[in-house]
Amino acid sequence: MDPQPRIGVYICHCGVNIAATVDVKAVAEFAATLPGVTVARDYLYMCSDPGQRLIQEDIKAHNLNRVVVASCSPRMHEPTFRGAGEQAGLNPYLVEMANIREQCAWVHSDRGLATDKAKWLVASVVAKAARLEPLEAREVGVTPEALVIGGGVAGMTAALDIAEAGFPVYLVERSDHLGGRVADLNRIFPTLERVADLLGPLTERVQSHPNITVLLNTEVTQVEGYVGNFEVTVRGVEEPLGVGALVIATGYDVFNPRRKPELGYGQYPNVITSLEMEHRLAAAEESGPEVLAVNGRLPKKVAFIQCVGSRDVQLGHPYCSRVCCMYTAKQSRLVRELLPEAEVTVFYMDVRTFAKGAEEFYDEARKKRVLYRRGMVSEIYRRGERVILAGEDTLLGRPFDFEADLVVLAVGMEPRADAAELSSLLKLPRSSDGFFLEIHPKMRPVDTAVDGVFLAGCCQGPKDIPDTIAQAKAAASSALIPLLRGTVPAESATAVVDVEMCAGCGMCVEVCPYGAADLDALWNVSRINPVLCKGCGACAATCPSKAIRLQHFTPDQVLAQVDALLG
Amino acid sequence: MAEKFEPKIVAFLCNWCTYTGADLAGTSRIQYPPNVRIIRLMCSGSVDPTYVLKPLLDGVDGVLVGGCHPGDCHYQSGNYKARRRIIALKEIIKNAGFDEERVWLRWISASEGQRFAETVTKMTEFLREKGPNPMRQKWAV
Amino acid sequence: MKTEPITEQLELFGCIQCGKCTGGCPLARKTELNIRSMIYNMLVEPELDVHAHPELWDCTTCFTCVVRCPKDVRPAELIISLRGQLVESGRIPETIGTALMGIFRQGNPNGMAREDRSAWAQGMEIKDARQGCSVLYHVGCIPSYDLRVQPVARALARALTEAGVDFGTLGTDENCCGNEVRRMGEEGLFEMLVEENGELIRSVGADRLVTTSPHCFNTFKNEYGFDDIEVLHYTQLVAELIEQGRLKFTKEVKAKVTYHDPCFLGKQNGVFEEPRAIIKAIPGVELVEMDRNRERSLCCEGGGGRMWVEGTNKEERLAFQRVHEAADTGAEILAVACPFCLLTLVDAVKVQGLEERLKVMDIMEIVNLAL
Amino acid sequence: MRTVIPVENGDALAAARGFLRQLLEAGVVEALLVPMETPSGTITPALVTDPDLLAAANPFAPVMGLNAARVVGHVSVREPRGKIGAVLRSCELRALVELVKLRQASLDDLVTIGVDCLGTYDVPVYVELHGQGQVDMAAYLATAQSGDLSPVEGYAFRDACEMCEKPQVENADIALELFGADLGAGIPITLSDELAEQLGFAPQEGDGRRAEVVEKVVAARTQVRDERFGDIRQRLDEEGIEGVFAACVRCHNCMTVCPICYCKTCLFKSPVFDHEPAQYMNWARRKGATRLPADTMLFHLTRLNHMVLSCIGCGMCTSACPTNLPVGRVFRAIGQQVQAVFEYVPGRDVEEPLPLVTFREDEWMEVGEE
Repeated sequence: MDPQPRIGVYICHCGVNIAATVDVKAVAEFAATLPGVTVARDYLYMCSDPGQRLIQEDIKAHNLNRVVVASCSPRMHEPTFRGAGEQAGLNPYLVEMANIREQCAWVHSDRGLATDKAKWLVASVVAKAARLEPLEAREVGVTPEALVIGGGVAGMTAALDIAEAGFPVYLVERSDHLGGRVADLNRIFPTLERVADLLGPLTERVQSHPNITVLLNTEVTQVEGYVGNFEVTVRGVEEPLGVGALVIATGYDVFNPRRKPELGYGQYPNVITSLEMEHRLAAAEESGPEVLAVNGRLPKKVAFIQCVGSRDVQLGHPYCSRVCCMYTAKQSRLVRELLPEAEVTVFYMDVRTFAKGAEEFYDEARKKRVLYRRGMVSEIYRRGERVILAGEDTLLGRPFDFEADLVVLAVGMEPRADAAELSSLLKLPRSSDGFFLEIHPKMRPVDTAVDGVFLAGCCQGPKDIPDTIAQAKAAASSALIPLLRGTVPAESATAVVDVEMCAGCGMCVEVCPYGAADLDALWNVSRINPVLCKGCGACAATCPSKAIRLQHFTPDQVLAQVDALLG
Repeated sequence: MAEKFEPKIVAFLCNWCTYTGADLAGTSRIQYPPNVRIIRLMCSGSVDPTYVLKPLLDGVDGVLVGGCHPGDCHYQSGNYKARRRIIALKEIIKNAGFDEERVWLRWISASEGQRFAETVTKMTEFLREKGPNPMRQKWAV
Repeated sequence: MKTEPITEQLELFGCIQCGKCTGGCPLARKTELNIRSMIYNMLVEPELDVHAHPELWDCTTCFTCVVRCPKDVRPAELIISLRGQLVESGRIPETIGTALMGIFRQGNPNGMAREDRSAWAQGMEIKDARQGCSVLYHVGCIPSYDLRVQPVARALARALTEAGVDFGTLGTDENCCGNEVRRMGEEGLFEMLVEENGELIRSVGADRLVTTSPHCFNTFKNEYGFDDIEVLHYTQLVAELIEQGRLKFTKEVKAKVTYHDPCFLGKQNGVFEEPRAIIKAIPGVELVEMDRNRERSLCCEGGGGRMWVEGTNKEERLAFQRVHEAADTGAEILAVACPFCLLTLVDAVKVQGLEERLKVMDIMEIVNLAL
Repeated sequence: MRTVIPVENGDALAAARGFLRQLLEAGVVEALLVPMETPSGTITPALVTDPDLLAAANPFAPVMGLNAARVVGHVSVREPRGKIGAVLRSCELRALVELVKLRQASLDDLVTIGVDCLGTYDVPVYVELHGQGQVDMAAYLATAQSGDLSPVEGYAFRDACEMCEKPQVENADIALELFGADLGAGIPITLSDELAEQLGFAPQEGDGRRAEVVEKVVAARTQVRDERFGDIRQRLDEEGIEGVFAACVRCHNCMTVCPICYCKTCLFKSPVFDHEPAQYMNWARRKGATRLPADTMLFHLTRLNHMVLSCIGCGMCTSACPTNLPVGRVFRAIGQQVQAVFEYVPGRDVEEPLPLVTFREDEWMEVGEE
């Protein structure tokens, strides 16, 4: 490391994006006067090939040991410029950016003030750059095995894909059988195939696959480690299992409609859940429609009520459960077939049929004279052997008191009651509705905040079987990345301990969310495991003597930045 | 007064939420006063009290610390730790004779570009009203 | 009237028009009142002629719509807000005007003299709460003046005394709580009452405030911001006294009793079990439930100012339907825990010719028989 | 168990020495950390293993040259070692609790012997009094009975002692409870039944005036404290901390003697604050002048942030200040406010987590959301 900083500063016009508001030439001239700056230039597009070449040539010609690019947000082009520096032989961490586009040109209109601000932003980053230290890009090895939690459709699919790619997989299932919630169903929409016909072969393949170890009646009790090298303790298995990646496929709980007492579930034999209806429909296939009788009579009027436990802010379930519209279409249609004399009415607020073939299936249901009435049922009470559904037909704008013999509540999904336990075990964040949180709902729907842990199926949010399987396959392929690669990149800007200064107070151990800080029993000083450290800096901010520093954001760097902002 | 007083604000923003929120204000072209100068940190939980104290003693008029909303920290709980640390810091400087209202802690998410711009605008106006940090004139600190 | 300010203020944009509000609204079945459709009007029309909607006065503010709404829209608040517009314009039913004037001048909706407010307690020694007490008993307007309800207040005072509760009242300085005032749309008068009553009640320094009426209970509990005073409905306090063994029954009441949940106690504040616990504790009593109980109790049509305005359909009263539901259980006594319910249901029993079969009593009156 | 150490000939000090000797001889501890009279007349803590040397021990010595919790750390923080007893006054016990939380001391195999504190002198004052033969232990100890704690006429106790509202021992394994007692007759102590049995004590009640006398002392001290806090707060409001600490020479003595400041090297002595000459020039230009040594107020304010939640008010900082700055008053006055915010009482309980390394998700929900 050269003791004297030789800094090159590059002010980007970004076409007119920056140059229209900021006097880039003036900023470059100013930058040239800053301590440690060897060369300062402005250029039309720094991120273009010629722009990057300009930097690379300067590094060689002027023997630069730091580079500052003043352009857009580092969240945009930091990798670009670090890469450019690296190609010219500079440690990538010696390249730093000043954000004069998003933070300056685009948010201010006064050219004088914007130029002035750009100068100080550059000065601040130059001051930091002068104190930068090179960091190592790091990789760690990976245990080439995976573990899947949950033996439902999602878990089995993910396990199978990973196993097929040639890696051993442990499939941990809490109950005594595979199949999950789907095993509770009879027929699936929109094909009306029997679940048993689909689930049977899948289960069979999982159970007989040489790469899959099925662990029934077990549960994960502890997870230690990090991407590439997790140590998973499973109750019932003696040794902790070493794996490189985890897939969470723990599924959901079915909403219990007793939480909506106004619907009379549990009070009237006429009111049942859709899952109970599924069982009756299965039984009816075996023994005839008599199993649908209520109070000893076959129902003449059957009502389905949608969105029970879903789309309900008061329950903390603001979401749509995504399957109820379709299974209601399926069940109502099957009832029409089993009881041709019966009137079947579905009460809904919106019908959502987005899956492939779903709208067509819904059309079929209506053609079979399932009547859809828009308007939710507010409460249910008794009238003789029947029940009254009190609600409003919102299209007619009239309240109704609808008499029915049998009412099916389309109960939705909710996070598993034990989701919090797994969440704290894995430090896996959950969204406000309680489902496990993906990193980004659109762009990274199977990744979690914990590297190497991926989500599949309804533990991440309600979904139907095709979506579950698609996500399980996505989770499996994401989990395969570290396994196939054999190594994983580790954060370079980690916290480091100066053991000479550390007094061993252990506050860093308390505040580290990743268990990366640990006290060395022999020397009574803190040690940071760089593989676990994510570089958040909580330890460094807590350490009073700064025996721990977060690299790339050290106190002298930050304080120099502060000082330079003031001129 | 010959010249209108313009406050200087130093902002320590977490990389994942507030810094990204500030970027969004930029890409959305939401205008705000140029009085704020941003320093990017990885997490509000890494803001050391000294980082806030140093500019205040040097005469900066306001310090803004921006982090993710509770529950949303990229590092799980950095913002909760920041909250306690800043509350302690503000109580200390208030009792040491400083104007603790010059230090603002705000949760601003990556999607709240508008809120970031509004926060800077409000803070700038608030500090204009308040006047310069007396430390601008004090060399004996 | 412009719709936008109210739409904004009440965040009606959250409404998804599911119809649960109107679907559960007991008035929607017998009058033009359709709150879901009213919200839709507010959302899509820039103007609303509030004077063209006499059914706005039909709402009893039972809050079924609020309780049922899956999107946390508070439909009944729209009605209250629109009534506010009517109050401001001065074009309100005459009887509502008289009730509000009575409260403004005499502190009670019936316009009775302030100095007669403690007449209910004649012959009883009730402490002035300002001498210091742990429980402040807010009697309420109807129990103070109405001859049919006064015995409820007396029974409660007797029970509290027997249980050794250190309680007092504000005597003739007690004032209307304002619960109905707010629901009739007179926000200004309500705020004045909150301020005056709040100050007076806080000055007593009692730990607990107990009310006869669920209506007073509701506003004190949810709208006064009493942080350091625990607000109780009397059924909560009495159930506690029985549970602690401080209130003991010495006599039997041989009767089959059914209980009608008042909207402001039950669905609005979740007090379902305490009244039932009291009834079950009375020796000799058998409690039978109506089908529509607890969350699904049918409104008696006495709330939200409806004690002072007939509404657009006075022929089919909900109370009529309710007393038949009660009689069908085979109960001899229909127990209530609210002065309004007591009056509306007593009246309904007479009109429906059920006097021989069914007697309407406040829970406190039954307790009194057993003490 | 509550009992009494018998005192002969009215010599409580001798009785206390005898008791300490008993602890060593009975094998309760292998060594005792106790204030010792040096041949030159000063007092220093020492780790004593020879019972005979305890003839020089003075657990009541009215002087405080350092907060002994620091040295308890030296002898306790790492294994292996034997079982040690430490004689500590109340503020030292509180500091020890904080140091245990900071892992700078350990309670394992440590027997704390707490002594009610009747007030202490600064070292130079004590040396002067001793030189003049004015240190009268019997007279000093006699003040415990009434609670009218008073220094030798014409002298004053340390500032921190004058406003110490927690002079009584709490949370010690063995508590020498001087307040309210006629120490000429016996020294009331509280200790575990197990220890009492080992030492051959049977339960014996004192005359029970301790609570009453403690209350009286605390009331008087609290009054002084509040007056002094009032004064210092007014000064801080008017002059700012830079005014109150204007004479600071940044010697770091306050930090060196502080029992809570446990860092091996202070951040302010590290290269982070080792600036380039050009930097000083830049600062001088910025404001027209810059104070040297630089970062003086930053040092005090940073130190406040690092330790004030744990400040137990021993006042060693004031005692050690070469320019007589009211460091302790400032830190305690500020500490009182900050500790109240977190409902934290330093020195109360080793199980109570340090406020800045813990949090609750649902606290201060309004902060940050404006």
